[in-house]
Amino acid sequence: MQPTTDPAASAVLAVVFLPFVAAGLVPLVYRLVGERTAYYAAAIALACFGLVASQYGTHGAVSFPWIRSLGVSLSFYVDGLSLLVGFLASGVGVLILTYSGGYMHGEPSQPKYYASLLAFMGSMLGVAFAADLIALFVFWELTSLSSFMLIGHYQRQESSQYAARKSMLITVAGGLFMLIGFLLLHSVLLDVTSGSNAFSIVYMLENPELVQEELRSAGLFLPVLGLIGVGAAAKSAQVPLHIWLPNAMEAPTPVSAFLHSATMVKAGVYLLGRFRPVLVSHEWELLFAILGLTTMTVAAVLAVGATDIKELLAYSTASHLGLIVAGFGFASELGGETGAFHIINHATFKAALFLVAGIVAHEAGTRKIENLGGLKEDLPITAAITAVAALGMAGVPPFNGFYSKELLFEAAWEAAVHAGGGLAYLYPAVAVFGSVFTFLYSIRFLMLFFGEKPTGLHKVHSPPKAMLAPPLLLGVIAGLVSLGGILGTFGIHFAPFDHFVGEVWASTLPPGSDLHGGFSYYFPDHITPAVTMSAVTLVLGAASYPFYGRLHEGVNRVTDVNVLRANWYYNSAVFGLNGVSDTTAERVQNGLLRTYATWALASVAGLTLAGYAATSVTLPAFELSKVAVTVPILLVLLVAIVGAVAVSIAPSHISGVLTLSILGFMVAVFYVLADAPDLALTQLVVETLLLVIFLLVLDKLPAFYGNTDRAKMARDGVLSAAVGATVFVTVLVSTAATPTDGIASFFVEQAVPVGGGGNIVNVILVDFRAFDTLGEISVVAMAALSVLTLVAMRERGETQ
Amino acid sequence: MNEIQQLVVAALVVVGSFFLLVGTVGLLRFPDVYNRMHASSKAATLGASSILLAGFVYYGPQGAGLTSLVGIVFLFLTAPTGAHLISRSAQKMGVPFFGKAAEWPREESD
Amino acid sequence: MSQQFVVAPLLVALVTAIATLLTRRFGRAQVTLSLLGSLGYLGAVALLVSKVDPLGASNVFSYQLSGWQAPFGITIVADSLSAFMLAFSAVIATAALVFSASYVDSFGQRVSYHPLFHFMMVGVTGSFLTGDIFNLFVWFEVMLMSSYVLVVFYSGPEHTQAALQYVVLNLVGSAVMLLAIGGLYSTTGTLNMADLARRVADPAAFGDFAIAPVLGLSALLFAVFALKAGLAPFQFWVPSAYRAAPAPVSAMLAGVVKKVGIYAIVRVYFTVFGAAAISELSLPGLSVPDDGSALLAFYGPVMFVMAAASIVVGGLGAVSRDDIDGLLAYSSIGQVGFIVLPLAIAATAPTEEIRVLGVAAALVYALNHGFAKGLLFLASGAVYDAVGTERFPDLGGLTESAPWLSAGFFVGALALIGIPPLSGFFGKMLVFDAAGSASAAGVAGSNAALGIALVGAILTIAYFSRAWNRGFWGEPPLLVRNADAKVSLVAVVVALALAIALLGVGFDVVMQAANAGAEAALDRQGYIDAVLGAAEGGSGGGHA
Amino acid sequence: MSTVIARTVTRTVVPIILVTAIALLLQGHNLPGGGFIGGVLTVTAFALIYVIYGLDYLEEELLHQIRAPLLDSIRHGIVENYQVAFGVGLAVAVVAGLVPLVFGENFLYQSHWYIKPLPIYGKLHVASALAFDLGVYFVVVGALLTILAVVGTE
Amino acid sequence: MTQFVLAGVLGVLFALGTFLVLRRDIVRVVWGVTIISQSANVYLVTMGGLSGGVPILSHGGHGGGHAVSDPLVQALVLTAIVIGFGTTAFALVLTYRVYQEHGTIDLLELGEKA
Amino acid sequence: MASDPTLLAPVVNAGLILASALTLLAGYRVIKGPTVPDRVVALDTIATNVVAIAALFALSTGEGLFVTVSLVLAIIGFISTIAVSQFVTEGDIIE
Repeated sequence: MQPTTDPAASAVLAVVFLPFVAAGLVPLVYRLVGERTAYYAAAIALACFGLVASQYGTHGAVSFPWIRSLGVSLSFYVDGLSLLVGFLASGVGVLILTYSGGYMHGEPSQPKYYASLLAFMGSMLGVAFAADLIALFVFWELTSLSSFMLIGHYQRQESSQYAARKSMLITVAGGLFMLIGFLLLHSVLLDVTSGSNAFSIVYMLENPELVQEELRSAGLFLPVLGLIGVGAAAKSAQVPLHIWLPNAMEAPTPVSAFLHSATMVKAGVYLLGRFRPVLVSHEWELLFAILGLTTMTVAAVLAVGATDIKELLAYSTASHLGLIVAGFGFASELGGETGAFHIINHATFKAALFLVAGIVAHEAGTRKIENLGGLKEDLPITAAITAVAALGMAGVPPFNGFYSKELLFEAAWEAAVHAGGGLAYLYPAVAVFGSVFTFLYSIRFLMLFFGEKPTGLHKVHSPPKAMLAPPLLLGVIAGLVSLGGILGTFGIHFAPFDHFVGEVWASTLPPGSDLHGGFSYYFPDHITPAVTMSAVTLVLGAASYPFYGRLHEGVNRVTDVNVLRANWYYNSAVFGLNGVSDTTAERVQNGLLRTYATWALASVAGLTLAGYAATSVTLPAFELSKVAVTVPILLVLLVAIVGAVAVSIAPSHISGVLTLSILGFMVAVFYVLADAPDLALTQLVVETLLLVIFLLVLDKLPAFYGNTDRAKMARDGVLSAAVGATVFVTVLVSTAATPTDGIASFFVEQAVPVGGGGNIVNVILVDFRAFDTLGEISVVAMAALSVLTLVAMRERGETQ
Repeated sequence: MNEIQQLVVAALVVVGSFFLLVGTVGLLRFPDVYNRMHASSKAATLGASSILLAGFVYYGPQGAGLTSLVGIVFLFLTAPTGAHLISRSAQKMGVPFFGKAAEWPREESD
Repeated sequence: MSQQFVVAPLLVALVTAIATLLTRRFGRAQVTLSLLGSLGYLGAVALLVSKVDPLGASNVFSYQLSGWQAPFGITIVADSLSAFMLAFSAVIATAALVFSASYVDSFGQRVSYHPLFHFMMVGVTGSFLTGDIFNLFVWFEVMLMSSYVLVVFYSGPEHTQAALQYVVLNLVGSAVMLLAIGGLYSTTGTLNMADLARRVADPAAFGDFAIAPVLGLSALLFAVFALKAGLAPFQFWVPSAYRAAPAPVSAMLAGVVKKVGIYAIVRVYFTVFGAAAISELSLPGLSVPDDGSALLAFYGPVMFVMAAASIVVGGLGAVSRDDIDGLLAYSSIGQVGFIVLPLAIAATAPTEEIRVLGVAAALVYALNHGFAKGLLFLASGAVYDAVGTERFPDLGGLTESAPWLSAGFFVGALALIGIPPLSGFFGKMLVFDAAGSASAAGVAGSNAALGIALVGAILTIAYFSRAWNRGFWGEPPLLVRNADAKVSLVAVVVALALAIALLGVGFDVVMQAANAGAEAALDRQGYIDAVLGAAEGGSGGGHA
Repeated sequence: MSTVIARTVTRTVVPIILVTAIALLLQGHNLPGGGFIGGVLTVTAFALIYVIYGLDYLEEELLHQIRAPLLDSIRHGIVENYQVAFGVGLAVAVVAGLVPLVFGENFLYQSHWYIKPLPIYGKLHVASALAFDLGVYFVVVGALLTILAVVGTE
Repeated sequence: MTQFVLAGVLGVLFALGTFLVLRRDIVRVVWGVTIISQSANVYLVTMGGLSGGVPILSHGGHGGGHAVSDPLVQALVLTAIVIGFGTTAFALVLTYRVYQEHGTIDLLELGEKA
Repeated sequence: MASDPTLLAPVVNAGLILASALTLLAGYRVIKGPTVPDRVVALDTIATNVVAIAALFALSTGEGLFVTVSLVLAIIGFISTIAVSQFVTEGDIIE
């Protein structure tokens, strides 16, 4: 790497946090300048762009401490890849915010809209520059969040709500997978890095081999790869997690262009690019090449089935993201080159196309493909932009998309050859197959501007300048990139651009990779496998375009089959979940105290018996005991049992209460016989008062409810027996154990001399453990308060 | 404590126990609530009082002994009252007499 | 020498409770006293925290009530763990009380609301501070008794029924707790937690009592703590009780009272029983790690199963509830599972680092859940106050008529979902991290823990996004359009939301405190020394 | 309505019970008893009066006091007094615990003294715990009477 | 031998209490709870040993003379009894209020209504 | 305490056992009924028996304080009886 300067800490910090601060000020600004807030926001974006640009040419990390105790820092890393995403986020941001000034005219909740967009931009810049796993994740989730708010912008519409929730579920949940991946990575690195660098991406980029080795030796390489992959796939709408993207088109069109085509969805591929140098390996190639090519193909086919222009563009976005993922997936240097270059190309032509779609929808009042056509009459400039962008998207030479697609073909071919053929030739084959469909829908989109105007489509007005300028600019950039290829053939290179792409490319490669002398691109001048593949694509595409209508129908017929639609699974899961939820709530919380008590008591018994079993507690020998039960005690306890049995089978409330007081009396006598006069007295007086309260209350209650269900009785009997057994064992094991030096003797010794009282129990109550007594009288006081409350609040209920 | 005191205590305990036994047998064997009441209010109370009296003899006229006396007084005051109230409630509930030998003299009018 | 600050929070709460009890006739004075009392409480807690200094010295203070030396008298102990719990409880309680002052109708406030509320705080504070296992029972009862009444406060049909279930289950729980305490006392001969810890670690030195029954007896106790924490299969009382209670009380129940159960689990099982001299387990599938805490090894799987069941039941149950309170109540069940999950990992952890991490994760999650759930219940109360219902079918579009309130709710929901940089994210992250570290260290079941945590987290997103769509977005019905959210209520909600955000951004402090708390929980010897070491008659000595 | 016999006996018995209750309260530190038992026994005496004479009697005939209750639902103003009683009882117990703080001792520290030069008794043994016990007594009396009166009114 | 009897008694008492807690009738449930908590108290007392002597030392101050049963458990049980009393009284009044609000004390009916 | 074991102790112990056994028998009546007053009477008897048991225990252990217990028992027994009979009469609790 050539010598570079370190990035300026203040500038990086400002880039990330300026948008957040600005977002916080939006309500204020909106109050002052109204709808012109759009230009305020655009100015902020421009400032960010400037700040990013100021760091161009720097390379390195800046770090601010954040959560020292976890080793998390707010560190940022500037290199080609992060600059690229930073340029995209702020640059497209400028255009989108300007465009919004026209598009959002008269729309509701504009402050929220601009605040969310600015916050999103800040988050995206954060994702781009973050060099700490946790910091990265923070911004990552913030992009999901702002996306949620923006998709739900038309909050009154159910479709918006559905779409917002779907995107949140998929992207945030995907983020959680990624988080787990990060944390596993962290825990593996914790030992190696002595803690300080365990979250540091810079450290990983510097020591990729070490990281891989450690992961593999912990057996966590595949899990980490997979988990991070899920996160990236969810964000970048890879099959089968792509389903949120088409729905996300519920958002206002500028949002679709910004978040759901140019930037946020790039976060996933950015992540892959970022981790590519660290994790690239055979498994990596297998996973991401397949994932990417599948997505590219499936989404392209689905795009052909689209009926709405934004839907078409959404699927197309997913498809191109698949292309980038596949590019990054190929382990060779070419793979990195593909991804790096296509990110740029895709951002230019897709953002332009979205803005075009916005213009069309805004001015023509419809987004249905079948209702549109012949727009070039009314929208000539727009048509020109579309031509450049759509042909680029189709990969038609010499437009910009062609060059990056060429690289993909090359990488796929090389991977197939490298893998020794066989099934690996599916890589190039699928790439071509998918590209054919890409060609088809791109041309279809372009054809909106040609052919005849359908009836019912009235005169379409030209858009305001604020809406036209941004796509025009994007179109021009796309055109320039295309031009660069042609000039490249003649050896004229637009050096700064090539250099920049080379930087990006270098970021995606492990240290020490061969860049083949830097990045350059040019129109192919001799036949290579890739050129052949491009040719095949174009021929097949052109040949099948006349059958576009049939293909369109066919795709829709296939996607009518539920099991073939990922969306069907989503819907079934989400709506099924409600059913499961109802069932859970009804079954588990069925409102029956009996069920609750059964579970609770059974768990107590089970847990305790398991505890005894786990330590192999043995029941004490028959004669060993510290408890001597005398005959009177035995008799008294027997009476107590008789009383309890009588309570259980009492035929009426009154007889139950009376037999219950036998139990109470017997317990009191037991205390007498156990040398506990205080307890006996307390028990007696309490028993009597309870009896009185029982009688007072029973007086007002209706007669008794029997329980005749024998099966239930039996079940209760079994549970009761289990609880009884638990207590039985508990008593036995705890009477067998004899501590010789418990604390009790202390009280006997100290009560009179220090406590100043002969009644040790009372001394304990008011002195040694007076704190307990304090709690106890609080309970008694509250019991009184509770009775008052119960009665008084009913009164209130009656008077209201 | 001398021999005689001990003897008196023992005797009182025996007497008391006997009366308790009688009272309980009566409670079990008598045919209706009005009869059983006699057993409980007279015999059993006598038994308990007798035993408390033993306590008085045992402890002398102070402290616990005095308490025993209070207990006896209390029992003699309350046992009949209790029995009275029970019989009243039994009558109000309309619990019949055993056999046809007796009837309430008149219906109460309150 | 005077260490009265240890007992100060409890005394302040107690005196406030009594003062509000005695001034019931004078409505305004009562409310003023109540609010002043809660400020005083906050101050007392702040003083205690500053003395304990969890970010620095991590002192352990013990205080001998009645001046009797431990283990004979009752000791209260303030260490970083208690300080952590107290600190966040005090903040939530103050918020809930301020909320109550304008939420609960004046009649209700006059009847008994304020004394009961402060008695609840007395119980909570006592439970956090006490170093005596029977005393713990007493404060549990104080806390429960007040919560019974507060649950049934409105005294309508659903309130009485909910309270009945709550009361009966907890009465049985109290009896079981007595059983456990009796057995432990009989076996070990002491009630003081530090003494207990000392004895179970080395039975031979204390009359060589049989240690084996301690595990079973502690299991009885565990069931009681699980009941207080609302952990499946003891969660049954939760949904109806939370629905029935007035909103600020639900906030307290979910935010603070539940945490007492969690605290008790941490304190009793990690500090006291952690080193019990049980060296092997004879149940199949239970393995004892090398450092020999077989008792914890038993609870690892137990806690895991309970936590997993809670997460699943709570998460699934919450999805289709059609009232905010019901959703929040089920959510509480699930979130408690998230708190206990890292404890399960800590219990089976092979290394001290992972153990500390697990306990710290539980503490952080508890803190976050306290704040977020407290906020959400208060927000639900504010919604009810403004609209007159908190049922989703009658709601919609609240963001339009009550933007600040909605924003507060949103922050609370995001905190529970775990969106950074709110405090909730770090809770969730630490749970994952604990499980991940255990997984990297090859602990059996830690992958299952990761999986369950993931499922639970996704369910959380599912139910909160649904709630948001149904309650806060959409076409506002007439009731909502005319809604007029009380400023005083919304202010409390917004303040809590800011607190959640601040806790996240300044998480370093929280993390240090949680680490200190976890280390205090695991520093058995430090605890024993603080209570028993310097205990000479009068006031006990504290030291680092 | 109760009978004359019951009323008469009650008049005799209630003082006995109350004396016993007070005795139990005061001797609690050395013999069985204490604030709680004394308190509950006191309450049973009141309960007896309630059962035999009814709720109104106590208030109107014995105490000659009619006060507007705080809560409409509680017909009897006397319940107010009960509530004050348990509030005060709690306060007494807490204050008894707080006093030692003034002397630099810990919360709830109890002491006891022999008051030596005292006529008739010679010396009297006074334990500060009695103050705490007194608090317990008042709480119990107040709280239980509240419960009885409220439930009884229903 | 005797501890087996004791264990048996307590086991049966708890079992009966449990059985009652599972009934439909709220009053019975309250009984069940009462039985369970009383049994727990009995258990606690037996844990202090049954035949030690009354833990009350004679007047005046020469302590430590004779063996007594564990006074600590007695103090604990006393606290527990009082607390149990408070909660049971509340439960009873609550039962009454449940009846007022729902017109039934049948838990089955209550559960179905919910 | 100081009683002559040859005479007093066996008698008192026998009395204790007898009284406990009688309580068991009276318990039968409480359960069996058949009418509520029957149960109340039986309960009254039990209370009386328990008074006796406490007094006997006082004799057996020589602890005078159990006499106090027996007095309280008597009080309690009376109040329970009064309460139950009163509520049986005035209330609606009739089988």
